Amino acid sequence: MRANTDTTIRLATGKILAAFSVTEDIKKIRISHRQTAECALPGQFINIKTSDSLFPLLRRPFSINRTNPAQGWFEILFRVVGAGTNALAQLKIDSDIDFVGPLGNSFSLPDKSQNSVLVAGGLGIAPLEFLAQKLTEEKLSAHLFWGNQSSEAFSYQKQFSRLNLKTFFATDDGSLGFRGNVVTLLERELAALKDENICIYACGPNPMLRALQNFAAAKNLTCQVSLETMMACGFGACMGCNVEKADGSGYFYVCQDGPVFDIKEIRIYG
Amino acid sequence: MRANTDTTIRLATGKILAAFSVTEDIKKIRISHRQTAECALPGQFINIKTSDSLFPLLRRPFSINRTNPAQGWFEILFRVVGAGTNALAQLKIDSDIDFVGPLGNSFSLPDKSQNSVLVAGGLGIAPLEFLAQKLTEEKLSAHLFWGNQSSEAFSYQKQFSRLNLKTFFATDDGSLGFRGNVVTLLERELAALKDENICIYACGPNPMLRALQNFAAAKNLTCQVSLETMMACGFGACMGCNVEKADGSGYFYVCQDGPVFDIKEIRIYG
Amino acid sequence: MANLQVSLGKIQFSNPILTASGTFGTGEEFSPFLDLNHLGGIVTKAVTREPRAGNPHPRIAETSAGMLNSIGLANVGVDRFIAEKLPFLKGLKCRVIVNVAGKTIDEFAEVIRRIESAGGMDGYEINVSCPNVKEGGMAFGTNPDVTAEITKKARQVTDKFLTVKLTPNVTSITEIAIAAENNGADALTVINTLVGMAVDIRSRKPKLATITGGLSGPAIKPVALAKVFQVAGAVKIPVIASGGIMNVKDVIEFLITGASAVQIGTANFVNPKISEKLVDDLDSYCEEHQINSIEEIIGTLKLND
Amino acid sequence: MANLQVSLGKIQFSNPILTASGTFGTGEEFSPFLDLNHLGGIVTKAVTREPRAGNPHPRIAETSAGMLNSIGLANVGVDRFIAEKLPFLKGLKCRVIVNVAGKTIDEFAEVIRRIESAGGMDGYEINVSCPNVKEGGMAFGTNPDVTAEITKKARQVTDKFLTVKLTPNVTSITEIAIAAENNGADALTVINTLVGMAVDIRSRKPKLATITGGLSGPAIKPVALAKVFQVAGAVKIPVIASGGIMNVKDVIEFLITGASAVQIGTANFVNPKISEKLVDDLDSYCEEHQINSIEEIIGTLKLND
Ligand SMILES: Cc1cc2nc3c(=O)[nH]c(=O)nc-3n(C[C@H](O)[C@H](O)[C@H](O)COP(=O)(O)OP(=O)(O)OC[C@H]3O[C@@H](n4cnc5c(N)ncnc54)[C@H](O)[C@@H]3O)c2cc1C
Ligand SMILES: Cc1cc2nc3c(=O)[nH]c(=O)nc-3n(C[C@H](O)[C@H](O)[C@H](O)COP(=O)(O)OP(=O)(O)OC[C@H]3O[C@@H](n4cnc5c(N)ncnc54)[C@H](O)[C@@H]3O)c2cc1C
Ligand SMILES: Cc1cc2nc3c(=O)[nH]c(=O)nc-3n(C[C@H](O)[C@H](O)[C@H](O)COP(=O)(O)O)c2cc1C
Ligand SMILES: Cc1cc2nc3c(=O)[nH]c(=O)nc-3n(C[C@H](O)[C@H](O)[C@H](O)COP(=O)(O)O)c2cc1C
Ligand code: FES
Ligand code: FES
Repeated sequence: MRANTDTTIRLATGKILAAFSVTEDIKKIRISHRQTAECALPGQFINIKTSDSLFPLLRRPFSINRTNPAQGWFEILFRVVGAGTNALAQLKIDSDIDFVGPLGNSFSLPDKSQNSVLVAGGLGIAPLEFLAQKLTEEKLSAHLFWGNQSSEAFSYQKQFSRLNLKTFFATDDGSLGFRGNVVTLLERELAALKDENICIYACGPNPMLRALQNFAAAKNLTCQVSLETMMACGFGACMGCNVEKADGSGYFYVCQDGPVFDIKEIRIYG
Repeated sequence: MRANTDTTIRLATGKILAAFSVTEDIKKIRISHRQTAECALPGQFINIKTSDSLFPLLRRPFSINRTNPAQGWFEILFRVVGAGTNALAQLKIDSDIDFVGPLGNSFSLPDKSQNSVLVAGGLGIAPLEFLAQKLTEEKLSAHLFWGNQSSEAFSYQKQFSRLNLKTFFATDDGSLGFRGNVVTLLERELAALKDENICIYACGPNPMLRALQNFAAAKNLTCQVSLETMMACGFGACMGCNVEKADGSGYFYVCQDGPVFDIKEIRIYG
Repeated sequence: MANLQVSLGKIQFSNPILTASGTFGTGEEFSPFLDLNHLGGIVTKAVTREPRAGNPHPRIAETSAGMLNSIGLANVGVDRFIAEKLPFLKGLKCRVIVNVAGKTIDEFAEVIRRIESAGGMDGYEINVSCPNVKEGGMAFGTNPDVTAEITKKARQVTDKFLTVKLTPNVTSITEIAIAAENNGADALTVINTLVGMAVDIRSRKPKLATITGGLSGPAIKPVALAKVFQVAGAVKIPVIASGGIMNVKDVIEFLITGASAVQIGTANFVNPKISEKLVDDLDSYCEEHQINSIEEIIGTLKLND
Repeated sequence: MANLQVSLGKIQFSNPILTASGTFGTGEEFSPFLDLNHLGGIVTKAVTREPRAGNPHPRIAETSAGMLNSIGLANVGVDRFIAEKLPFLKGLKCRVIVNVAGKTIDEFAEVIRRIESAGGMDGYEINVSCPNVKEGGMAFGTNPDVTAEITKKARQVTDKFLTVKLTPNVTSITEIAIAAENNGADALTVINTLVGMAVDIRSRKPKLATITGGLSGPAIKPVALAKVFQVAGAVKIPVIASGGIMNVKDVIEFLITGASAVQIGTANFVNPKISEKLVDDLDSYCEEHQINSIEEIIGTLKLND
């Protein structure tokens, strides 16, 4: 993974330029903040104070989903699940948004000879879309495998038209694309790709990541994965975001050593 | 004091019909709820859940300031001082408002021979305006003495034009009306009234009420006073709203035995 | 309809939702808001031998996600309780537990004895955990020997259901729990309030006349859960949970952790209908999660992967 | 500019705003956000003799107005602390207090001794109150004799400022406080976290791998205030307050109640600039209220009318 070279983490105030509903419970917010838009790297995240009140108390981390450095904004994509995301969804256009960032390391881009394969589960698409944006800017193409519980979230696919992506979809119920989980789909299609020099980038729920870990190990594929854990600070002070090292020698801290890890180096929890 | 004869306390949901700013930090909210508008009595209050969140946790009590039974609404008047009133001030027109009420006893109206004198300190005007409305409906006139720290709140006086009131103002800095406290003003004007058969109704901060208690005792005047204390439940369950009985024999509970008391029967705290 | 009935040894409740002492009056105060008979049970405000006026004003203050109180066991005394409240309580179909307090070790049994002679109620909750009185209260509940003796004397005057309400303000709550269990308690109520304080910085005075008081509400839920976990692991008798329960998720958390029933306290002030609503919400939760009997989930905390 | 300086016996702080151990790393982590030298002092994350990896994942959970943690004293050990962190800390102009923990009674003094041989820091905070380790930690801090012995041994290896950090999870905090005072503590830090727990009802697992953890944040402020009040009334040495401090009003509340300085903990995660902001806010507060020296308000709680 690429270490964060731009060390300027900031406590910043952005402005909400726009808010979109992707589905009933998936939202996108566009935040104006030039420095973040300019220096954020794919895989990095910001830690947002979603409400002025004590409820919820802690910040909530969100991946940077897309940037527009020229216009000085970036976007986050999230699902409304609890107090923090509910508060976020209620923020009005033009209101201020208080965040710390950009935080964490970032995906290492492939070298020109490598074929990028992006594997997303649900909202795991969030950081991978930013990666796809960078790849497109670098004139690199990539394959995206995206799994979801139902076809609902795929109304989102028009967003991909601006990206240099070949897309493969999977749904649990088969309502769109392959019926089954996205790692099975990847397994099937990868044979067709007939290309061993691939580099996998993944983000999604842990069961998916575990399946991917097994698959990558079996096929000896390199795979970078972006992890989620509970976080308090987001910048290495609280020691709350630990994940176990694969060799059992201790812990990584997701906010600082990650969120992007080589899938071989970590133990993935239930 | 009149005991509450209408025993129907309700957990009710009203709708906010309108919101006004009297001054920068004094607000008025009009709430649509027919039963409350019809049965509430002057001196009674409602206990509002000002926010869906845990902050603030407890309800906040507010006097009923004015009712319009024909149109099925009532109003509350409040100063933005803390978490609860801040949340109230942010409620939008048409949103629901969750309250318990009407609560507490009410002012006993004067008999026809009596002269009503209303004495308000600051936002103590809230329940007294409702009383003045009732007196006006009963074709009774009254004197209102209203004290404030500065003249700011007196922009409110146009509200009194619909009421059968003779008004006397006092401000601490003399910027409007009498310079000094409202009880001193009352003392001075009462001589002019040359009428011993008066009935005082008061609401305001405790120092004012203590001064009034001394004055009423010295002149042997009857005085009904509406008290404020911290409250949790508002309907006699938590025992949190106690005030000491004047004879030292125990406590009254403001939400149930009051908020209106004969000023002779209570000890007024610092 | 799922089966919400819970059995706590010698007593059964139609559902695990009870109301906490001191937050529900004698139930009558809540009649305008809900049907008391839908609840699993009511625990009354503390009853003492003599009438008590309680502590001076101010008695309550709000804190972050919590409240402080220093009511000080204000109540009309056992004789007036029997004369004025018992008839109403006897007419109820839900369980009624009387919360009992005292200044002396003997007073607890004496209060229970008098209520028993008047026909008795479904059970008694021994309050050795009130932080707001100088004599008795928490001073008793922090001492295992005193807790043991009070429990034993209470046990001598009644065969009814007896739960001892424990204070969290101790180094070892399990030690006190075991003392109560060994001396005849049928259940333990865990927890009473935490000792807390607030200061008004303008006047530089404590916000409570008694300086410190009892902290309740969602702020203390994590402490209550930890104590329920510890006590449920240390005794064989059932545990009744109290502390910060606001919604059905909280109820489930406590049941999973090992409580057989829960008490709703501060939440009654926030929403006077909440206890009845929680019975309905619990039923819906069971339906949604295919739980046939609520007892299936009690103590099902998973400790290993 | 008001005079914000506070004197805690043998040590002075330019202002009463310190940061709490475990919530501020070694300060360096906060350099992007504020000027560390504006603070009264920094208390480092706990240092132990051996390196410690800390507890398994998950280690944190959010609760109402609070959070639970079970970090478990993860740290690089005293030798790497000396090699890697001491040079940076020595360069700071604010006070630096090292929080020290250990599995055995002797370990505390040993850690201090090694740091002292490396030149030492301004002072040490003895952490006998961590609820998240099996050996040592809170088990020490709930026992007055053990607290006494650890304090005495630490006193033997340093003349520097020594504060003992107390746990609220005891029946009598004053007993432990007095044991520390009598054995050479220069000050007491009140309080460490409360034992708490949370359950994920979907998985029926505890939200922390260690089941219970330490509760911090605004939820515990009332408990911290009560403990500061009790301890300040029982000892002659100064008290440093910790627990739920989020804003300048909270700081004033604790100073009025008897604390000579305060520590900012969980609030650093919510707003990484908060500690420096509180120094400014405190200054403004003093100006507004015509307070010339912040020491004027320490312990000014009014108890009678
Ligand atoms: C580095 C990093 C990057 C992240 N990026 C994103 C992102 O781009 N978009 C995004 O939506 N989220 C992202 N998350 C997760 C996001 O922070 C959580 O969704 C958010 O904290 C939920 O907060 P809440 O207050 O709404 O829910 P909480 O009140 O904290 O939780 C409510 C309920 O939702 C459950 N829950 C919590 N998180 C999730 C989840 N991720 N999925 C499903 N259920 C959950 C909890 O167990 C709980 O039962 C990221 C997390 C990390 C660590
Ligand atoms: C029966 C009754 C009727 C009431 N009627 C009204 C009414 O009609 N209009 C109205 O504005 N208020 C009324 N109050 C008071 C009202 O409930 C409080 O103003 C309100 O609770 C403040 O809530 P808050 O959450 O905004 O402030 P809090 O966060 O509770 O308090 C913030 C700060 O304001 C201070 N404070 C609290 N109350 C007052 C106050 N009344 N004046 C000045 N400072 C205060 C507190 O000490 C604290 O420092 C009534 C109270 C009672 C008991
Ligand atoms: C205002 C008030 C009065 C209380 N009175 C009593 C009492 O008389 N007896 C008792 O055992 N507990 C009493 N308690 C404690 C509650 O029964 C309950 O155990 C505690 O509040 C924690 O639960 P909660 O967080 O749900 O409120 C009282 C609590 C409050 C808030
Ligand atoms: C994540 C975290 C880690 C902590 N680590 C330590 C520690 O290593 N040593 C210690 O003495 N206290 C530790 N504490 C306790 C804090 O220093 C502080 O006393 C406590 O959190 C209460 O203050 P607060 O409510 O302001 O956070 C830790 C607290 C948190 C939240
Ligand atoms: S979130 Fe605090 S160290 Fe990672
Ligand atoms: S506010 Fe609860 S009894 Fe009066």
